[in-house]
Amino acid sequence: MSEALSFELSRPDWPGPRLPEAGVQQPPAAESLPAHLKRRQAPLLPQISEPELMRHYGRLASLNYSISENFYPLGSCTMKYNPVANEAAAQLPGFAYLHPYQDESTTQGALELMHRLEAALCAVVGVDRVTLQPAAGAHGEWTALRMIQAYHQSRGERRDQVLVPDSAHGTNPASAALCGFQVVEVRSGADGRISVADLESKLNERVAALMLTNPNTLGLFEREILEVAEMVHATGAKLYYDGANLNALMGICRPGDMGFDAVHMNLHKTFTTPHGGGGPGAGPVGVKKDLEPFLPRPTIERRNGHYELDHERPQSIGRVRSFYGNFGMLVRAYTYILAMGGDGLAQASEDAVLAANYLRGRLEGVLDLPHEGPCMHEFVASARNLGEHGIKALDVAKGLLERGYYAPTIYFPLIVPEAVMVEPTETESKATLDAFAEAVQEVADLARSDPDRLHREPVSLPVGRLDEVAAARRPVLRWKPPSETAGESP
Amino acid sequence: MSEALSFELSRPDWPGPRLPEAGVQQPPAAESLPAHLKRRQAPLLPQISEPELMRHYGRLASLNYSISENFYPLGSCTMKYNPVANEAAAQLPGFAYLHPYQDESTTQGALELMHRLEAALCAVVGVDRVTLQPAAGAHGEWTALRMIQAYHQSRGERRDQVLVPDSAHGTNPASAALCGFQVVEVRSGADGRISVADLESKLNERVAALMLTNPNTLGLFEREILEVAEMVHATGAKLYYDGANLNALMGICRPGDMGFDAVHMNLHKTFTTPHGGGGPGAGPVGVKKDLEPFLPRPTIERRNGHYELDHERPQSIGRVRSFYGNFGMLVRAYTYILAMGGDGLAQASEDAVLAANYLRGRLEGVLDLPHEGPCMHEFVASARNLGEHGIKALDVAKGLLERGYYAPTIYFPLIVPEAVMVEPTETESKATLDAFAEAVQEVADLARSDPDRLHREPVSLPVGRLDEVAAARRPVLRWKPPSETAGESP
Amino acid sequence: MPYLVHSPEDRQEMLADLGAGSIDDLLVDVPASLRLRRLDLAPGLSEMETMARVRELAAGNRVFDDRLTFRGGGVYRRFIPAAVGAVLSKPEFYTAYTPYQPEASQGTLQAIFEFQTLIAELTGLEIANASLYDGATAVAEAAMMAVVHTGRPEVLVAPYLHPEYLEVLRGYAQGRGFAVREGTDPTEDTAALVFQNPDFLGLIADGAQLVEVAHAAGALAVACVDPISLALLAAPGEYGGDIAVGEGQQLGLAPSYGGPHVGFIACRQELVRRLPGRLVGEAHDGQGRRGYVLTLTAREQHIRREKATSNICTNHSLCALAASVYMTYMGPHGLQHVADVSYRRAHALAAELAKLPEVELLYPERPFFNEFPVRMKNVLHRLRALEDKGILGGLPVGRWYSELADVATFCCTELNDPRALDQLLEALRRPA
Amino acid sequence: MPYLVHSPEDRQEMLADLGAGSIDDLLVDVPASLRLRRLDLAPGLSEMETMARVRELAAGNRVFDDRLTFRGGGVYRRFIPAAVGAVLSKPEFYTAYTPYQPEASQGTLQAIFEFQTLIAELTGLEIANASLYDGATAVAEAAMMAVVHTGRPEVLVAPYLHPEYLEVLRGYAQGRGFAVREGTDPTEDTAALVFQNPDFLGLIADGAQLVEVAHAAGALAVACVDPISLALLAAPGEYGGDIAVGEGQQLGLAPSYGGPHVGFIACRQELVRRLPGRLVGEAHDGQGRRGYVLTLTAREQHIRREKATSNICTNHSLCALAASVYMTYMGPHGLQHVADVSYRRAHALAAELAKLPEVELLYPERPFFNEFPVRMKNVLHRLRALEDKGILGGLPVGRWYSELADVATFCCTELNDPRALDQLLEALRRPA
Ligand SMILES: Cc1ncc(COP(=O)(O)O)c(C=O)c1O
Ligand SMILES: Cc1ncc(COP(=O)(O)O)c(C=O)c1O
Repeated sequence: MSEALSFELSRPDWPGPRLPEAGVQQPPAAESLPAHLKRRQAPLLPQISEPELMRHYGRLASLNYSISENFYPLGSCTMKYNPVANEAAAQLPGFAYLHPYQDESTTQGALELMHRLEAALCAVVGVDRVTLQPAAGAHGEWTALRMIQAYHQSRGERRDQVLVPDSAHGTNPASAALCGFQVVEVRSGADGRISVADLESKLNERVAALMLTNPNTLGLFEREILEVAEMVHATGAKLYYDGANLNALMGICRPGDMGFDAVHMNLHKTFTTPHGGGGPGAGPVGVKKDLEPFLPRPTIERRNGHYELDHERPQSIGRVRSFYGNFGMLVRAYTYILAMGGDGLAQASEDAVLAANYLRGRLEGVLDLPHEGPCMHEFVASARNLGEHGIKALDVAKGLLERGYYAPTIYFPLIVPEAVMVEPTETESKATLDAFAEAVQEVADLARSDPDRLHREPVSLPVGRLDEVAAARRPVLRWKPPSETAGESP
Repeated sequence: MSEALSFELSRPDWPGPRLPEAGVQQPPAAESLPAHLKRRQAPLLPQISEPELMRHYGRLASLNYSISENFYPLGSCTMKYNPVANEAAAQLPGFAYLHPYQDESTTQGALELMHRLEAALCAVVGVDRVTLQPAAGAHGEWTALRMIQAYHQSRGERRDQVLVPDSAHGTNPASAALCGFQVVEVRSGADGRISVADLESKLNERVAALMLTNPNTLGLFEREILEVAEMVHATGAKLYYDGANLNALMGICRPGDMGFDAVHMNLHKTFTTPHGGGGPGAGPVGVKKDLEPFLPRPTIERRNGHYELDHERPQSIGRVRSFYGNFGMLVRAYTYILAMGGDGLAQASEDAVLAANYLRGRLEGVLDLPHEGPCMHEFVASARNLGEHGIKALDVAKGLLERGYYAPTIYFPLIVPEAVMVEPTETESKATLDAFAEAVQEVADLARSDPDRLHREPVSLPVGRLDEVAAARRPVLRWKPPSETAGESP
Repeated sequence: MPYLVHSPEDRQEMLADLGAGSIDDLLVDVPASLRLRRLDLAPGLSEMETMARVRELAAGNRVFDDRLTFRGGGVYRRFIPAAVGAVLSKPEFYTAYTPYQPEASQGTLQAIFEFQTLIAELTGLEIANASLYDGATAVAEAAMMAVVHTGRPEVLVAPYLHPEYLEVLRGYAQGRGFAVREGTDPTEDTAALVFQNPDFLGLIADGAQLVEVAHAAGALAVACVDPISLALLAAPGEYGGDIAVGEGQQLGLAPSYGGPHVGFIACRQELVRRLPGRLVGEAHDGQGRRGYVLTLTAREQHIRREKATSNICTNHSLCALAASVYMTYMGPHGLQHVADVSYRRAHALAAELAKLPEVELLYPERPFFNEFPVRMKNVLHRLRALEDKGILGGLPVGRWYSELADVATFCCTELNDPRALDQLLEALRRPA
Repeated sequence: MPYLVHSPEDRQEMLADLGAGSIDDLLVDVPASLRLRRLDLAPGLSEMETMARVRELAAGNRVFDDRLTFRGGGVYRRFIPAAVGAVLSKPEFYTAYTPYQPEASQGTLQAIFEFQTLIAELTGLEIANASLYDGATAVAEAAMMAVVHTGRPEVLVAPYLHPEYLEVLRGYAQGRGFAVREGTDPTEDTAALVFQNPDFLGLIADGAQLVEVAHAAGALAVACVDPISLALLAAPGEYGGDIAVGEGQQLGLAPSYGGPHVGFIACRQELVRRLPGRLVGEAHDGQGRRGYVLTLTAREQHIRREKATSNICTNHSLCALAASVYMTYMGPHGLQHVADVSYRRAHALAAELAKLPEVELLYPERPFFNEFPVRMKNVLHRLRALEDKGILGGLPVGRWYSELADVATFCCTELNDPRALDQLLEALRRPA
């Protein structure tokens, strides 16, 4: 099944929707605007009716796999159930229609919610303050590095390097570079943890921070985290926590206690705000006392029973986006935390770890498991063992799509060849985990019995494998009216 | 793709959802209820978590065809676009949480809406008053016949027969019978209209009413409706209008002007309230002055600027269901009428008629068209022409399902062999109508080239053709715990 | 125009294709004398203006806080899990028609099959149908089943069946031609003894005893039940009832000023072919895959026409879906918990109300579930006073029963937290 | 517990399967000194109690009637068609991840492809990306594109760029290491001239002239635009702009106290490989079927790591979807109508305000779109007085510009009907 582009459904003489008239004497812009400021040619937006519009998006929606219908074990992304109550909460008129520039006396409910959310997040990760401004994880990374940068500068130090493990997510080095730092890579050891020796060799007074994920992107807990923290701090550098994997730790242990100075959280992972096909998310950042002065402004303060926005923060790095953060996502996350409570969050992380280990066990012998368990909330397997049949991680992924499952994250982390990164989360039933394990087995069997057929999968999805190379060689990034494209086509 | 039953996903030790505690001293029912009044065995409801529940219903939903994704030309059912604004309107807390037994002074908005809706419906069908109580079309038929029955009784007449054309929908005779009337069938002529001669022969002082649909179920306008009305009235009988086909007439002509004394409307057809997979709908009934005293109570009256429920109606047939009707559907229908206005409704009917005739034209030569056009908002074709290849209307229907279209109504009306009843409605684009016509052509071609393959279709839906005969012979109407069913299985 | 799809050009093309000059050429069968010049309604509005107008009407209603609503009488405020709304808002469910084509309707069909099972389990009877309009018409349908099944001319109704249900039943009886008598003394003319449990006042009937009386006279026993109460109270199937009917509003549906809600009906196996309305059954395809279909349609109007068991066609499928989601969300433990909280709070409230001056329980000795009748001086005045304090107090039942002119029934659910109870009592203590 | 799925038995089975006695056996890598006894947060609540608490917080906010909201400053109340909410509430859209697996994500991918086209059309530029966080970060990303592209060390900002956008830009500049200077006089060090149009005060800039100045100095021209205004105002592509960015909140998104909204960025073809974030392109499968994929990923962090054009990963896809639905609903005529109604009402309001005592237009001669600055005595006091009458008046801009201490910007949209304008004027006439 396929669906035409909205532009292809368009008819030139479609009049458009019924809308209210201006009802005032003033002449239309067409008559009163100076000619040189006027638009010359109307944009080619589609001209279709509401029934066609709804049918169009209804069909597009049906082309997606999503948590609502499919197990979505996308490693590192924590695709857990998104509570429907959260959506109802965010849509309450008292939140949805609030203008960011209203007087604080009229937004006390919103400010209280943010203040309470900050407190809850502080408790979960073990920090002193949290900024809710960052829009996503990467934005949080950058925000934290900016604070660390400002901290060092405030102490008259110019530290221009940031250490990043070779297993790190791409946003880590990218955020560091965006912040003007030189990125120095730290190797992982054979056990999948950061090599303390290599770290030692790269730590010096030029280093502003070490960025770590714990559990790391292999789903393994950094056993020597306390030693690592001590080493880093000994050189005056800061320790940064990439919170993408926080779903493994709630109520079990806290980054703050491990010695991390700054911690970002992905509310769209650990705290169930939906991913929306690629956002919006929210990436709050928590910090210890000594980084607090550098928090983005405004902060939210409670002063004699009243909540207010504090803009007077002389050492602040300034705001990192407009207004106060992705408030709608903050409402969802706070609603989730209220419902779960401390006990619930702890059980969630325990269940996430249990599910990952259980599924890992079920896949032993089916795929390669390059590192020893136990794992935390996710694990990285390798399709290496199917290589002799010409089967790659990509083929395994496509085979799983064919069987009704979204695919695990593949080819990440980079240090594992043919990586297949599986994160089941705590909200998938044992029955689902078992069925998924069988599907992987089926794919592995097919890899041996009929690799060609596997190479052709998926066959029952809206499209088969798409030629991404050709797509990148001659990129077509937008629809163009037939006339314009005519010339271009090969 | 298939989905397990919720009962099959159940686990005996699932604790159930978190709920508030009583917080009062009183002992639980288990301790304080007299033993003989207590339930002995807890019902076997499924025990599953919210994520599993949402996944379950998410998958079930994906097994359906629906207007939102598929053209749904189900004749006589007016499957037109259901405006999303209507849903938003019905969900407004001011409507959704209103208790039916609140004092009228606190429900003026609801009463005003119903009063205005009544007035609008009166204008559309040309009657004096409308009751909004009936829950669906059949309920409206029965309500109208009860009024007609009461009317005759009030005049000391016992009329015990109701005339129904052989082309009528099954609910017509069923409603008449349920009302204690003897049903007498009136034949249709070769032109697909009611046979005036046959009608004449069956009209006498025992006849309470003639039930008609106009356009009739063949989608043809009863040209001689004025003569028919005169004949019926001449014998003292009443003329009843089945409003299922009203979508053909808005702004074009009015049943009231044709001489109909009672008129039911399907708000879930003509006025876009969604069908919900089989309801809820709403079947208001409009009547002329002389039937007004018999309207169900309460009626809604406007007295010195104030709306009230009038229960004091001595001749009323009494209420026909609890409370005041399917209020939530009334809100949707009124919202639709506000948006469309008189001009919009008229255009809607014109477009419905145009679309039906256009599609009928496209199908000429593809299927049999037993009656001459033009048709009104729908038309009845016949698969008779494919009979020689062993293909029936049922096979055409299944072939269309295979091609992504819901099937037309088949085998109704009964007077057309291998009937295929097509109602495109006004909300399907020309492009969709053309594509559908091509799909029918494709099916007809397949009927000739490879009838066996067509007999096997659909092949790409969740299930293939289901054995309904076997299902009816040994009906399994509910899930039973394995233990209980074990014994039964053949 | 909103919701229309054809551009002027599209219309021209289609007309041209038909060789028609204008729409009039397609309306030749309509007598000229009938053609309207214009439809006499206000012109259409933009969605923005439409919604503004509708919001204005909604604002013309006063909604009481759910915590402070103590009025029932057949419609109750209860907690509705967000899951219910999320499922009902799926267009694949709400924009589909009755599932005539099973291969393209498995979602709806399986959901109905689950509903039938849930209602059968709840009532303790073998079979339930796909839904009826509401509790009132469900009672009428059950009565007619009994009349046909027994061939007897009267239906007996025990005291305090919901007065509106009784009124609807009388209407069906008049049409269909059988008698309705009030009492609990069946004769050989009695087709069925119909009783509500808990009754309209909230009092629990001894179902077993009523069933015995009915059966002794060869009549069927029809119980009209509160689905939530069945988590605690003996189920009709447990005490020998033949047919159970009821109103499903409490299973995940908003009051919505009285509708749409959903009627349900369940019965013993042997009565299945007398059931009204849709029934979904299991079936299999050529590959042995399990599926669901509409079945036993030989009972229905589209097949049997005047000989059908009922005239119902469109039922309340989407409301039944809400009930299924609700019952599945709750499960046996959740439903029992909700019922028990309601029960205990109602009893706590009754105990406190009884202590108030000029207030007394109408039947201090009789067991009730979560609703009970209270006699209080100037009940109407006091209820109005409560409204001024934002409290929707009990339901005054005098309008239906002259002998209960100063009586109101109060109910409690999981929404009426202890603080809400105190607010009510406080307000009744200090009328101001 | 809410949202968890394992029964105690499930957990036991899984542990047993692993040969683990308890969860602790799986947490052996966590140093004992780090293990928490308990997570110090209140115990969880039922959904009913959770929602009651959340509703309480929502009730702690005051929402002004949309008709009577005249405050903008980057966030505007506008009519949002119900279609937007209906599409965004589809779980297939909102519970999917970034479309890494194209075969199972065509819905999201095609929707993004349509968004890219819509933004390109609106801005009159060749290419747009899949979305950015918001207008502020979009400005910063554009500035960084220019710095990299030109290799020049400073970015020049014309007056009255949204003060929060400017603050964010300064932060990115400090981190990345380039200068931000205010003015309109580019030098050979200037990578880009950034200007907002209409500017923060609502005044329309002469884009063509600013672009000329920028290009004359070899700098890029970056326009920060109001998407609704582009239905009427010259598009960046029309006057030679190199990059256009902006905030998409007005395209179907609620104010939501400032977020989530959506940033957009579009540019000329030759800059495409410098674009930050996701890009979707057309592709074909083995059978020649058309589909869509994430493409030109060699710009992105997951491939290029520290050499990526940006660090952005998760963007604001669902908000972009809202914008697509909105623009598709409106079409060119609808969008132009909305813009024109806003324009005319704002001009009507300006004309009337100018007549009030102690009120004057700050720039009576300069053209504006639907927002404009007004100088009024004790502006804060008068705005507070409006709030008491349920009116959210203009935005006082003194907090950002000392020279504008007594100035407020007022805006109008299609929601501020003529009667609403009268109510505002009336309220300003009779302060009480
Ligand atoms: C380990 C890790 N770090 C950082 C990120 C970036 O987070 P976001 O996509 O919210 O910017 C991700 C997201 O995939 C991640 O998995
Ligand atoms: C011609 C006709 N009459 C009556 C009805 C019954 O209407 P309802 O299903 O609303 O009871 C229908 C519905 O299919 C119909 O098509």
